[in-house]
Amino acid sequence: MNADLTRVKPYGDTLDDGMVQLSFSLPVPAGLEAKEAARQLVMKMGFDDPQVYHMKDLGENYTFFIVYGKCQHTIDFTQIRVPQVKSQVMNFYEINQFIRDKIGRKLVVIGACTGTDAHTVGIDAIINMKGYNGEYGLERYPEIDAYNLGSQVPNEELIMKAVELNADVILVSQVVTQKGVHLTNLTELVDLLEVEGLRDRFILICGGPRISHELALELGYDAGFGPGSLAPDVASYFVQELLQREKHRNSYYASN
Amino acid sequence: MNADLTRVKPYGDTLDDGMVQLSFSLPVPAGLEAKEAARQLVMKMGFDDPQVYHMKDLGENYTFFIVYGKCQHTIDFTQIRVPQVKSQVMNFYEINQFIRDKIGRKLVVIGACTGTDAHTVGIDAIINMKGYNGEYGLERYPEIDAYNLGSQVPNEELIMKAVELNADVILVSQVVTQKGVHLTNLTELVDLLEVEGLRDRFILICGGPRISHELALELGYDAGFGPGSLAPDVASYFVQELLQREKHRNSYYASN
Amino acid sequence: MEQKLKLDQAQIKRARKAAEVIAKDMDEFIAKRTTVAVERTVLRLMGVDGVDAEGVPLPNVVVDHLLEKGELSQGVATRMIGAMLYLEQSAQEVAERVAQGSIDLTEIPLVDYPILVHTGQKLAMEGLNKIAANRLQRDTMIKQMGEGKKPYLYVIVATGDIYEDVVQGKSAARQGADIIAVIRSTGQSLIDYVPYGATREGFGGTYATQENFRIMRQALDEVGKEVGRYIRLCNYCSGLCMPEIAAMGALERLDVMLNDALYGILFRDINMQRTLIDQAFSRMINSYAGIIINTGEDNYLTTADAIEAAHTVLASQFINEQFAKFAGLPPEQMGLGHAFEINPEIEDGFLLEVAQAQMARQIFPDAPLKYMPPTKHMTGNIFRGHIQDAMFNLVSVLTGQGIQLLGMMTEAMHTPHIHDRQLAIENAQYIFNNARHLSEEIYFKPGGRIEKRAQEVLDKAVMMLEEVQEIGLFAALEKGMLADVKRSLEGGKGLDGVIERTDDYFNPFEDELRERLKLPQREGAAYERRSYTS
Amino acid sequence: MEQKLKLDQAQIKRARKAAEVIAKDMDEFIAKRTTVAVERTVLRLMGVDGVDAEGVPLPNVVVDHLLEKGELSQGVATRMIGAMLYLEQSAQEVAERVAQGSIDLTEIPLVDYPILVHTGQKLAMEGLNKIAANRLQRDTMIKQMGEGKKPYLYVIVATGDIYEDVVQGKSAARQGADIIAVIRSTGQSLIDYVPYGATREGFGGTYATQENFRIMRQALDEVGKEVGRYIRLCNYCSGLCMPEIAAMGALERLDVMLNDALYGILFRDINMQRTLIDQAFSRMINSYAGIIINTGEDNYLTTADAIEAAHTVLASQFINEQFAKFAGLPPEQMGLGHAFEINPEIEDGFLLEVAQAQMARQIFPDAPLKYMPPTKHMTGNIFRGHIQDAMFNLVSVLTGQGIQLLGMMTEAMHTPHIHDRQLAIENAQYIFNNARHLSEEIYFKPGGRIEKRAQEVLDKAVMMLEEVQEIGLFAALEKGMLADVKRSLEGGKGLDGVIERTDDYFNPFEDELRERLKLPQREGAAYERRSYTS
Ligand code: B12
Ligand code: B12
Ligand SMILES: Cc1ncc(COP(=O)(O)O)c(C=O)c1O
Ligand SMILES: Cc1ncc(COP(=O)(O)O)c(C=O)c1O
Repeated sequence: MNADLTRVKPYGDTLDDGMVQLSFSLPVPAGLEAKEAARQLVMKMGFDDPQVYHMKDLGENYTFFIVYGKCQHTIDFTQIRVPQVKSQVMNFYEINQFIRDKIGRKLVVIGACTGTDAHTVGIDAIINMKGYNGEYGLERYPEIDAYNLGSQVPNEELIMKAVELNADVILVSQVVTQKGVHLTNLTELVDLLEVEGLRDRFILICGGPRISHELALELGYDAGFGPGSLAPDVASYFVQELLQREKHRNSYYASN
Repeated sequence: MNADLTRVKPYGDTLDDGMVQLSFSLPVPAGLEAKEAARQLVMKMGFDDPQVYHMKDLGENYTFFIVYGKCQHTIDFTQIRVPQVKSQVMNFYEINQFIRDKIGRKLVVIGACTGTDAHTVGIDAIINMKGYNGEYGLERYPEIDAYNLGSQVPNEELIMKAVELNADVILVSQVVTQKGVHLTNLTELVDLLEVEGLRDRFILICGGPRISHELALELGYDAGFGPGSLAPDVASYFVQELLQREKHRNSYYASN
Repeated sequence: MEQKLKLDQAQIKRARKAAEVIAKDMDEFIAKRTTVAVERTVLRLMGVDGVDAEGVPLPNVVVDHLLEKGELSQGVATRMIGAMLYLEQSAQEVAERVAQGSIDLTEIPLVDYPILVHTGQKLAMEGLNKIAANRLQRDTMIKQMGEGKKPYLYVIVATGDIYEDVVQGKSAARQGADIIAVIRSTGQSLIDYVPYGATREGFGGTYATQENFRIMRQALDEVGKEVGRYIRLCNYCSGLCMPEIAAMGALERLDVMLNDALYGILFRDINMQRTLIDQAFSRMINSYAGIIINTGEDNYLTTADAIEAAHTVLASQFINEQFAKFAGLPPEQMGLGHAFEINPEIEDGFLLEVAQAQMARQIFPDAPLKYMPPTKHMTGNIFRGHIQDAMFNLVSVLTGQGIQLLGMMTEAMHTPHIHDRQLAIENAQYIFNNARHLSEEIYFKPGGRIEKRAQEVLDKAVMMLEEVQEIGLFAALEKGMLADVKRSLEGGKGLDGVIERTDDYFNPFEDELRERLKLPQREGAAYERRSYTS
Repeated sequence: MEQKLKLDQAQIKRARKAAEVIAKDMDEFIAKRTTVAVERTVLRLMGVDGVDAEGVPLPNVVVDHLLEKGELSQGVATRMIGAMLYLEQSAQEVAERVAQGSIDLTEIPLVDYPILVHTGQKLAMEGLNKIAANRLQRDTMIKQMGEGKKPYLYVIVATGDIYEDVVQGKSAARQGADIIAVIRSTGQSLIDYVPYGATREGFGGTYATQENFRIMRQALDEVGKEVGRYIRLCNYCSGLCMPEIAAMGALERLDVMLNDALYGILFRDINMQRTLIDQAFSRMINSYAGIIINTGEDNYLTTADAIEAAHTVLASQFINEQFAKFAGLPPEQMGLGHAFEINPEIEDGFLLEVAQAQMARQIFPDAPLKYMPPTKHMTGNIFRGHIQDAMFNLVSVLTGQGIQLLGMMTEAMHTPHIHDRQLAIENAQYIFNNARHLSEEIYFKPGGRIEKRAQEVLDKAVMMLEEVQEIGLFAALEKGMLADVKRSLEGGKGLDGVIERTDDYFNPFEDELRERLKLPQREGAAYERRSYTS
């Protein structure tokens, strides 16, 4: 029963049966033709033997379907590489010790939920004293000065504050993603920073339920954190990254 | 908000957004790579922006996923044609009248759930007195002699009985479909009839939750009936078909 | 109403008393002030609508015009009526001229007080009669068409595009929804004007505009006729434009309106003075329009823990109830909120949910409680989510809630897809029907876990309310006693829109509303003076 | 046990009394007969296993050999032991020689009666000691590893391929399943032999073979150790090989076995004499092995309506209970079946389900009731199906059922996919935990819909049982009183395998089992005679 990892297929109850469940609506009136349309659509996706098990008239010429089919595509699992934040995760004590030992000054971190987004629970989980899931937030770290600007903060205001406080790290949270509004907001922040020549002054980190490290890199951030992230994950990353940058800067100055 | 019916796409909350929900398992251990594999697989199916919302370790190196994505395929709904049983559906009284008027003798119908399949509720719904969903079964029709052989009837036995009773119509039910066993059973019956040169003696009809008229035709049946079928649907078809055949036969004899 | 849980009636009285004192203190504060939003509402009720060349709504243009000149504290009606009489033009025409910059209201001579009041009264009557007509029409339609059984099935549409919303709303109505709520775009509650016209772009929701209200109202009337059930329309008036949106809703025959006394302060950082003044006027409008308000206690539980913070929900229900009374709102229009937000992993969590819901039912027997679904503990696992929603529906039918805001299995992902809603409705219909009379068949064990829990939540709410009573609501908000959020009296958005009334402040709509709602007139109000003078 | 519903105790007694008479009549009939399956079981318990050159199982070869010669009515043990002593070979070796055709058992001289009995007794002790050892091992393992809370989570695997089943079974155990049942391929119950070896092809299930039992047992022991919970294994012994499969299960330490007194007759058209004889012997084995039996009352409701036919389920539970008693099975091993099969569209259907489940709980207080999920009213709508299953789970925890056969949302489509099972387990875990003590918190209204319904079902069951008692079970089956299915005494499959015992019939395993189970010996049985003679 061992799968060939170079040709992985979905599994229902028999290796390589390809079984997948789908559900979707089509903007067509319910009926035999609608059912057939659903079937043909699923075939186009690369499924064999699609079975339309449920059809429900939603009115207004829309129809909902539940379909099962056998997916014929395969994935070479051995070739999959996922970009991951490259840093060793430390705990609360280790992080503070690291800052004391290797950086030698308090770090300034500023965070906000930007744009019109008012979902603060995520950014609060990372920054506020109380933290999340039993892990303290950054406010609790003696070697970190953390500022949480809260919700619905315009990008301009965030940058102003970051400059004013001479922040080392900027944390941005985006939760609402309808019509890609998070992408727009996050991109705008990077653009503004670049226009003002400030991009390199900060470690720029974003997070939210629909953020991955990979996406963050694409958008021009230094790192991204998704669901379930905790303060130590984030802090471990930025203290190590900061050390790296300071070393680099020093050697640059030394060599010039 | 009117969809272009030549290019129909799934619909979530915005025309042509393509939104589809999928769930499936992969034979790989849970983790970031598994999630990425699920994402890539859904991309191969022709989806944009797949989001893996749920991953659950099933143990034994299997992982379950719930994914949403935006399907990029379209269907030309205007071109869809579904083969349908071509007959006018009559009611109990009309059917009996039809037999009396146009055929002039009682019809003999024999039915069974074949092979090792023991699901009789479907065939009972069509044949037994009591019927289904408020519609009497064929046993109740004064102009029809209906015989229900019950469950787990070997194909050979069904043919024997049909010949013995000089049946006009054979009804076969198949409910269990695991590993395509219904296809095997149904095909075997047609083959046996053909080998014995009996295929043309009967109107051959199959039915079951996973049977469509289209599939039935493919398998060499005269008609197929799926979920929700009632006795009048089936009887309307076979009385009209029988008349057709008798006319044809008569004109054939007449012209020879 | 059967008392299925033995609750200490004396405690209930204490809580209600404390909440009454809290609201009364505030009502005195409110009586002396107005806001830009209240004044814009006056203009809207006079018929002012539309935008200027830059797209600024005319009510804003006029109110800002007076605000700049420091002439708003008498009430916009004073200057507006003066101009209308002087120019012999309608309020709309006057507003348009202000927008064009062709007149300055402060330069037009004021009219005599009796004439001002008389004209104001006439305008108020006209405006309110329109609302009364809508109310009558609703009643007639319900009588003719019928309506759904309680709990009403309430679903949201939130595509961002009003025309897409229409499709989704009609589809939901056909499937069995009784109330369609159009969620607003993120951020709308913080803008100090109401956008204009039909809108097709929003994030997480669709802008609340009068035209959007009209479009959706018409669509739901259409589908309602087809399905033979009056379909209620809901929107949100919380935010910086609370009374304006209430007025727009009343004019377009909305049926339900989100309208909480504290929500804006706690969850949108709107200045507390501003929100409290605005809510009073908006609730009078809703009251008169026969609109059911929904309060937002569910929001406490999106940040706080549902078990620990259960009493804050109850305390807030008591406060909202009293604020509603001061605005003339009868219990039948008080959709007090609460929510099914206990972590599904908690052993016996279901029992605690039953306790909370049954307790609320008994304490507010005549209110059509608005019950909110699980949201916080919904995850990407839609299958588990769907059964969490089923348990929520079961608690509702077991405890007789009034308005069931249907949970969607995709809560953790997106605003509902068209079939998410259908599945949610099907879920509720199945549970409500299959367990229809369960509540009549079941007793709770006296002194058992459920009863004890309800009593405990009540006791804590009493303690909290008495503390708030002692220090006053403003101080309580400053201390962060509600929702763990600290707000300052002078902080938050919209304080610059709060204006102290002068002695000759005139708001004919307020006076007429208080008259019609049988509320006492404000001290020094024109109607009150008139009653002395005439 | 709290009596939450007031049920008429006199009616319960009447029902039980009638069922006892029904079963007693049958037991007398059974005492005088044996079947090919019983005799093959004797051989298996003596250690005969394997197949001949054509793949026919050796127990069949030997029994058919004697049957052909008309020499089976003394019991296969008589001839077998004769040959073993004469040839000085094991039962297996003798069987192999029969298969090769190198001996004819009827030609080997019989041994003296005392020696026959003595040897038989020795063989029976050896065979049964193995079973006892398995039982001990189970008890030890449970003590060491622990086990799940009740209701046990019972799931099926049914891929057709035993190796695939192993994957699915282990995965389910990790997710929280307590019992794994391997469903058989369609049609197996109608074949008059047990297939041999590991099998990888089946339809709608996997063949029950001793090797398959062993493979799965080992897999579940492995995973059980890892998850720290003893995982029970279940299979099906209904059908033409009922006692044989029971014996195989006892030898491979299965823990649960489907074993109904009437199922084969009603739902598989097996001859009634055959099934009733077979069930008696198989239940003695299950009883001694400490195996919980599951009865199949749920099947009534897959064809009949769950509301109208509710009393037939109860009546059948009473009959199954009495047949179990006659086989020495204690209540703790009686997994009496019933099912949640009411149409979900019925108003207050949930109340009727509660009534049925609570009634069963009170009438059979010590039996680990096996509660079957909705199947008939499951459709292609997996989302609705998932919440039907949740309501089913809720009824179970509310009424304290013992074994919860988990419903799968894909019931209307396919035997479970690996994640269907995970979602089903998650469903049950959520509901059981979240409403763990609901039952302690809730009373049913005296004289209310629930109580009335339970009483009504009970009354109807009493009427039915007394009618069956009057005419006898055979006649009742002939009249179609159960499940609306008419069966004739001489019809159905397997009658030719029923043999009347001669006076000197000898079945050492039956005698030894009756001894150990403290059942009275059959009249004229070797053990009985011995007690007279020695
Ligand atoms: C709570 C909540 C609210 C509360 C917010 C209260 C508050 N103070 O935050 C209230 C009730 C006010 C609210 C309002 C609205 N909400 Co809301 N809300 C939710 C809900 C239920 C939970 C979100 C949450 O708190 N998650 C818990 C936190 C801890 O998780 P998280 O945010 O993912 O954070 C973690 C990681 O992502 C990461 N992280 C997050 N940010 C960052 C930042 C950095 C730098 C780092 C390193 C890490 C990090 O670390 C965190 C801890 O592990 C979700 C539904 C759901 N179940 O998810 C909807 C949801 C997010 N809301 C939604 C919407 C649309 C709204 C509204 C617009 C309308 C509505 N439907 O109610 C309004 C308006 C809000 C606005 N203007 O933005 C949608 C968004 C749809 C979409 N995908 O676009 C959702 C998904 C609900 C839905 N299905 O409609 N909401
Ligand atoms: C009832 C039932 C049983 C009963 C059957 C009782 C009986 N006398 O029929 C019992 C309990 C005995 C049973 C046993 C088994 N069942 Co079963 N059973 C079902 C169940 C719950 C309902 C089927 C049913 O009665 N449907 C109602 C009838 C009216 O619908 P229908 O058959 O589709 O018939 C309609 C049409 O299709 C059409 N039609 C049907 N036949 C014909 C023929 C003609 C000629 C025409 C014109 C029309 C027609 O008209 C009918 C009326 O509209 C389904 C699950 C489900 N919810 O669907 C599983 C199901 C069919 N069973 C299944 C299985 C595997 C089994 C078992 C093998 C093991 C098990 N899981 O229990 C055993 C062995 C049975 C065997 N040897 O075949 C699977 C099949 C999987 C697959 N796709 O292969 C299902 C889907 C359950 C599952 N998920 O595992 N089962
Ligand atoms: C009382 C109340 N008003 C308004 C809203 C809507 O929020 P927004 O201000 O973002 O439109 C909510 C949301 O839950 C609410 O509970
Ligand atoms: C008691 C009992 N035995 C056996 C079975 C299995 O059926 P089969 O005989 O097809 O293996 C069932 C199925 O539900 C049952 O209830």
